[in-house]
Amino acid sequence: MSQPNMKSNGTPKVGVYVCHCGINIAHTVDVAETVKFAAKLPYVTVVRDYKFMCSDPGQELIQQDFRDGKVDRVVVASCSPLMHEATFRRALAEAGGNAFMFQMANIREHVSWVTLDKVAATDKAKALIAAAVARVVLHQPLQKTSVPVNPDVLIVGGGISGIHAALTAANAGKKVYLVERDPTIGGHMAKFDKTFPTLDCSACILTPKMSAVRSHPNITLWTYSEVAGVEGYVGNFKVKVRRKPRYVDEELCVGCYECIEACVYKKPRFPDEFNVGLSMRRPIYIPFPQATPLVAVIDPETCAQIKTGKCKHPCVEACLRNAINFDQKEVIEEIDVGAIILATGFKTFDASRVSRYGYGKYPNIYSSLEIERMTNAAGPTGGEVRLTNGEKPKAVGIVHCVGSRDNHTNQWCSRVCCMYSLKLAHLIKERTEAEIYNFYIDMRTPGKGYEEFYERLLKENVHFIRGRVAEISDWAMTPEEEGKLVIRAEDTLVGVVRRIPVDMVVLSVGLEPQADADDVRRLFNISCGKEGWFLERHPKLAPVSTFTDGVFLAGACQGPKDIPDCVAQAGAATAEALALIDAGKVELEPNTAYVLEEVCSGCQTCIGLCPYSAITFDKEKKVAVVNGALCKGCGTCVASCPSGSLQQNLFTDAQILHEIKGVVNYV
Amino acid sequence: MNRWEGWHKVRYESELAPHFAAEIASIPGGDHLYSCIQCGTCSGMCPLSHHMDFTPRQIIAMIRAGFKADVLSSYTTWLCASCYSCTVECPKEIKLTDIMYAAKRLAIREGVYPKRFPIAVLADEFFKSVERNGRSSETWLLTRLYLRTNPFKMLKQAGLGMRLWLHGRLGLKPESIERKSELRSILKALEKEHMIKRKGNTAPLKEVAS
Amino acid sequence: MSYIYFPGCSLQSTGKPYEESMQAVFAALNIPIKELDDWNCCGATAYMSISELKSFALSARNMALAERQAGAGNSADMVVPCAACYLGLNKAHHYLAENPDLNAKIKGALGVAGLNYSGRARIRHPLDVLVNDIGMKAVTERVKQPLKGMKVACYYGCQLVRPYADFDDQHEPTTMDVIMKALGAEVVDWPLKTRCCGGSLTGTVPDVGQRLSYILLREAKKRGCDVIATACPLCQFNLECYQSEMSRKYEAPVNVPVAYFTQLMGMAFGLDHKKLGLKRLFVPVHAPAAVGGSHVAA
Amino acid sequence: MSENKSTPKPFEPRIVAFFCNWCTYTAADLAGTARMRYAPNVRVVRIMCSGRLDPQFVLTALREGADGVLIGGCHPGDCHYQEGNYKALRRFSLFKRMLNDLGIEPARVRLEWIAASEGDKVQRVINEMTEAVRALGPLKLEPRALEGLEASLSEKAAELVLTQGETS
Repeated sequence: MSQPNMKSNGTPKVGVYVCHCGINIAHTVDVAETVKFAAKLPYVTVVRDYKFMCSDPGQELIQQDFRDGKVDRVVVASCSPLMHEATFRRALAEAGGNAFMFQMANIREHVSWVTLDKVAATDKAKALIAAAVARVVLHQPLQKTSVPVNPDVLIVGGGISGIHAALTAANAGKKVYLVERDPTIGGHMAKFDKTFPTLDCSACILTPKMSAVRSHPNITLWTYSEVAGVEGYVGNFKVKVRRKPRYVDEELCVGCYECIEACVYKKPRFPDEFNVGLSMRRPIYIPFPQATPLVAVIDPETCAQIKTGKCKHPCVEACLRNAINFDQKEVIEEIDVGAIILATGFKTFDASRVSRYGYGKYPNIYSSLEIERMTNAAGPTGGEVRLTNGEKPKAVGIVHCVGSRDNHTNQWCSRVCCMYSLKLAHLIKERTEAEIYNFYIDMRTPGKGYEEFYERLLKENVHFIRGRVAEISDWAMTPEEEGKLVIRAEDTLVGVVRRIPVDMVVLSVGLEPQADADDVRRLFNISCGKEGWFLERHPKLAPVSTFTDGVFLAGACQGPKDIPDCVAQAGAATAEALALIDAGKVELEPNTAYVLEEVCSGCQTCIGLCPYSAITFDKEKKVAVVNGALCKGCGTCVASCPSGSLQQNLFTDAQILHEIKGVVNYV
Repeated sequence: MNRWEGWHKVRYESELAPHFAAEIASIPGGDHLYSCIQCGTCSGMCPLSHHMDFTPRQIIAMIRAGFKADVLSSYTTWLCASCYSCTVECPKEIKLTDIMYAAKRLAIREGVYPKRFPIAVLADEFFKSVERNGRSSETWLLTRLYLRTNPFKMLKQAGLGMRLWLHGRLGLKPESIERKSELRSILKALEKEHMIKRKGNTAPLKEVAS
Repeated sequence: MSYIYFPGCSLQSTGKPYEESMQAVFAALNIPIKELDDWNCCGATAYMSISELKSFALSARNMALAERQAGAGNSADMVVPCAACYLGLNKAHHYLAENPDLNAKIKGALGVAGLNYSGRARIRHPLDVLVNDIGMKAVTERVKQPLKGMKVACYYGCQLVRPYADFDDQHEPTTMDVIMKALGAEVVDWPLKTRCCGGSLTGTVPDVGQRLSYILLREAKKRGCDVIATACPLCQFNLECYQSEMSRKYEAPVNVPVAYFTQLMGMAFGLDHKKLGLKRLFVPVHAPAAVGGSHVAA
Repeated sequence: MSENKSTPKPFEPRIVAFFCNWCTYTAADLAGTARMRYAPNVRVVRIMCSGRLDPQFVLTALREGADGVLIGGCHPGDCHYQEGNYKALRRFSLFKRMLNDLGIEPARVRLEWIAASEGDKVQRVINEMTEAVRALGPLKLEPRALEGLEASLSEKAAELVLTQGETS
């Protein structure tokens, strides 16, 4: 092993601390053995093991040895550095050392949890410890650089999660940009009539929040807009927002509907997105009466004027405030923010993917979202639940888990379907007095007042059949089945197959990631789980953070959630964002690149490679110069430097080469 | 028979076969068996479940719980017409049809199968005829079947047979391939691999009360 | 390329009309086809309940023979009209590909007889070949006496599309519908296209098996079909041959013609009815009178 | 060194892995949290980005006695640093040809894109690679040839590493 540096602080004195992590490590790794082994390694002066190194007494061991001058650098063999590196660095710093005279050996996630054979595990642990020691002897004291944090917040998505996050941040005095893709905020919640389990009116609790967003001095609301680009890093993001032309001036329009009445299309004839196609709209429309902002929008796909230019456009004349402007162009807004909260939500499963349920084939089979609109007093049927022939259904089947818990579609449980199915069962019974049959696999009602709601429905004489519906068809075996939809399922609690004739079927579709979730995550440089939901930094301890500092998650974009959970998570995400902002500055890992000027040949290979243009060329000295503020520490330039004059703090060639030698031949 | 006999509702652990599930799961792709959530899609899809003493879903539960005797002597596996609708729709990709086959093989190997049930006999005759000639000739197959199970049925079916013959849809000569030895050598080579010992299916099929 | 025809045990006895009409139709469309030399039983359904391993071996021998007959380097497409055989062979094809150990055992056994199976052989159903290889254009052009006004219920049965068929949708198959429409027939929309006909249960446990067939016939009739088109000898047998028995059992006259889809093709092509085995059917099929179709006596 | 390893045991491959901090290293942690068991033969060296991977590292690993090297980075388009993984890929394909000339079997050096959520892929890849290298047996290197390659890769070589050690 090459001679480490003798100048700065004499012969290295390495302290090695092996953690048992209760039995998490100790049950597969022979800790005593690793301690014996570590003691023989060069420059090691102290070796200790302890049940929980991350506990205060554990950290105290390190701090004491440092204060006693027994060690000047530290190796902790425990969990992943992503878990506790920060903890131990802080401990070292508090004891008066330098946080970066430290290296971790990951003998839990990478050893004890993935290896059964004790001998092999202990062997691997030794190798990783040897590598960490070999590396840490070359560590140098480093100072964290810190940069100021821009106090403004960007929130993407104007559903209940985005709305709650926006209001919370704005009330904390932060400037908030709320960007929503649709012409109005409100998201899915705005479509519902009632909310479970309290059955309070969705609009009544949501619309006040929506108008609060509109009127809040600290909130800039951009609807019908999308984030087009994100640059920068935690505390200092540069974001481009594309504002699509709505051909109606938001400042001038007062939402009086005159233009809409005047449209050349006397009869609305285009599927209404807000009513999920159950009703029609005109090319110029306002999604729903409480839309926020209450501003008309013109759909370029269907507007005759925009498509052909040959429309008498009476809408223009009808508007007394001259708000309609066909020359409106897309606008790109550029903003700087310190934190970003993603609240982009979910989409519902397309029921036609399960062909044996006959969605789109037989009449009177609806998705749960369609029924939500039907039961909504402001919906296409004015809250009436009706068959296509206008009659009230006498029997209705509600099919749970459509698209969920199925390896062919979505493996996960969508968490909200059982409860909203109960809600819909109640609402439909209330409106039609029909017999309601719920077909479920397992009834999942964990939540405050949820199980009680289930019991209430049981008492309301709604039928519950434990069995996943096999098929829905229109072939009759008995006279009663003639002209009905026949639901075939096993009543698993009885152990017989039942055929139940109904007039209407509700398919309780599951929740899915947005179709463009993958593009969005790339845009913000975060990860998705296998199912396509945005990936949180830690499932338990960092549920609203992502692997990209400064980007947080709120609501169903991270996984299926009901309204209370979305709101709670939105609050949590905002709190994280505020914590970041109010700290005023972010400390950056000092793993930036630097140039050994005496070795640099001035070939400038590195300059083109840097994705952050952090490297420039000093014409006098004929050497490359790294701007530490811009460098993010990827090390690409270092690997490509032919002369080896570029190095990376915490990842110098020498440190990595030592680590390699350590893992390969450690005995 | 005495109504107190038959399928009693208490099972003692000592009556169960703890390794039954593993035995069944050992068929190709059989381990999906363990992910059953008892949703009943299989029973609901099955066109025959309403004739079965246990629904397919119950059979899976019984296999997992080790109810070997009950499963092997039940009508269910024998009534399976192998239409695969359960297999195709199972949300956990359990190959139920294959599991039914596996249960049938075990039932035959252990000489256990429900009373007055010709299906096992058909299978056995079919098997022998193919081992013998490489092909099965429907006519002889059915004849043997009826002789072994219910000769009167044959008389009942004679009309149909005659009709088929008149329409030239009844091959009376036993079908056979030319290179029988070639086929035999292949099948022989598998004997040792064979899950079922040869004598297993030549031995007369024992009947059990059901 | 010539297709390799695998008849299976049925097509040369109860399924005779299927074989006759298919060969007539293939000839009319100039589709080269040659019977597999010394083919053996596919090892289907009943066999599975005795020995899975041997059943796979039987299929493997057939596929090995097909590969040999096709000659090295050539694609070996087996045309398998019987749904049970189609499934049996296809299943073996899949399982041998997916399970290395099984593959090794079977290969070893074949080796003893000097046979080799590379996995090259492809299992095709006539529907697959006609729709995906030949194409509807060729079929339409060949139609001489369109089946105008004939209401056809296409019955695919279970083992044809489930669980391995990839040439058609497993839930809502359409290939036969497409062909019937090309023949000028009217296709009846019914939900039992792929519901089981009872298979061998019709013979072994008539009360159970024949009930299934009866349900199919009744529903098809209810939807006003003139004829049920089938693509499987057992389906055809079950649906047709027990009708008189059913009439007695369910005290409702059952009288629905059940033909092989290839027979209907032949009729539309104006081929000699003798070649199509129409006389072998119990319930006569009436060619649409509108276009001067002839009556075929049973 | 391998010969120091006493008692003649059956050959156990030693594989050095270079995992990027953001995707593959995280995935390996996930594999751990999910208790996915896999071969103990791989030892991971963490780098911030696969773009940091200097061919020198691979050579050193092989010379020091590793029988294989596994490199893990984010999927194309997912790089935390925009395109470090593309640069890694470009460098890798070039480097791979050189290894070929050295008679080092391709299976010994492998590059894989593994996302933060793909713990199961870490398990699969490590098991596959361990078996592949086990099948190849211990790596026998022509020392001179290796030096040749080092030279051809860059002027810096072993002695530079030493100077680094002293001055840094």
